[in-house]
Amino acid sequence: MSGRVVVRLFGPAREAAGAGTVELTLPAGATAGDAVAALAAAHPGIGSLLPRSRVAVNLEYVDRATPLRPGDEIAILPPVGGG
Amino acid sequence: MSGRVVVRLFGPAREAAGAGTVELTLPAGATAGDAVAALAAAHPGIGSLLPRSRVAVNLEYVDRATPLRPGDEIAILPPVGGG
Amino acid sequence: MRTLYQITEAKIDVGALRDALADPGSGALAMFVGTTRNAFQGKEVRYLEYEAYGALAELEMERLGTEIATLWPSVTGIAIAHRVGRVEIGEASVAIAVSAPHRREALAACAHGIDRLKATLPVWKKEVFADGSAWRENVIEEDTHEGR
Amino acid sequence: MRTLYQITEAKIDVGALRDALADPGSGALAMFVGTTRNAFQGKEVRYLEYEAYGALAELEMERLGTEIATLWPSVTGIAIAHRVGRVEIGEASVAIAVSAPHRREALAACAHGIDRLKATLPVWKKEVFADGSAWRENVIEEDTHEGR
Repeated sequence: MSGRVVVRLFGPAREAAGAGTVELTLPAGATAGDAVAALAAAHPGIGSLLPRSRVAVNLEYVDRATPLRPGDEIAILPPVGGG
Repeated sequence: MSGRVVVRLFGPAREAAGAGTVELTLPAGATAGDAVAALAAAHPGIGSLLPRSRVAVNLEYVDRATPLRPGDEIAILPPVGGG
Repeated sequence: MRTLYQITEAKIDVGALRDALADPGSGALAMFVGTTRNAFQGKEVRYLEYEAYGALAELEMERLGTEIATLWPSVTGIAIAHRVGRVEIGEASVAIAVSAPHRREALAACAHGIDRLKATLPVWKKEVFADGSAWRENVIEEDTHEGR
Repeated sequence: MRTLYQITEAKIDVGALRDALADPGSGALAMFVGTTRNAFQGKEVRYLEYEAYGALAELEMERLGTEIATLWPSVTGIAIAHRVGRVEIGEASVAIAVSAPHRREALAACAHGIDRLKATLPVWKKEVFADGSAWRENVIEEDTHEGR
């Protein structure tokens, strides 16, 4: 893929970034890990959370090597605290 | 003790005897076991339940050898089925 | 410790048991509710009749509360209710609620509690069929719950 | 199997979860309700804020339901609700109810269920104090429940 993707942020990641969604422009062939790296560059405040966060694409948990496709919904999920 | 005591019957024992309370006349020195034996004689229909029943006197479970005192509340408790 | 022990001819109010244990320091509430079933070994049950030795049943509930408080000292509340009289199919016949700061203790104490109630409570159950009735004894299983 | 999965801004209606599982063939209902506590490590909590990835949270609830049905095939119903938004102290933040013909399965599945919800549900909790706030992660304990 190349172009703009939307990343959804939750909990402490959302608070640190000051936004629930962030738009990123990624090069062709970008992966979930590339999106995480671009996010860290754009919002240094959430950098420390990212290594401990899971990533979901289209409601499926993925590893960082997973390639992205146009229109994917990417989500950054810090350690959970439900219950 | 000697004299009359009241025995309370529950569940299948009550149904078999056709009464929730039975009065018995017991001799001096009678035990809980004597009360059970007298009950079996007065109400043969509950005889088969009695060996499987617990006996309580004044809300305490007792064994058959426990001596009775005037005014004791004796209860025959068949195997339970609560819940 | 908050406690509520009831032998009741009225329908069991499960929400009232919860409310009785409300405590801003206790984050966990475990509950078990036993409801009457419509069949026993394939035979249709029309309704049930429960009978209790009320005074002893309430004493047994208190004893169980004391036992649970000893086994799980962090428990903050126990509420138990058992219905007597005619109970229609699908209605609650017994309920136990246990509160504690953390879920492990609440869940373990609740599971232990219903096991002990089934084994010890002086309550008798009659299943009423279209063509008769039968007193139904509990089968006492070993207590295999963990987490204490 | 009856199921009800909710992410809700309204107060959790525990009675409605029970009602959703009403079934004349299921005699056992086990429930766990987590309520917000007034203190964390001695510091007074004023209220809590929960935030969920709603679509994924509902999917995770469905997955958990499927897992429980596989582990305990006799289970007849599962209802799960998680609150989001501002939650006052003492209010329910999560509830899970499991019905089954017999108590062992209902209790074991309920205990497993709340453990898995704590570990997997994409929900985040912020404790709000008089002088600030903190995101609170769950400490994931081993699942040591027995009775499966």
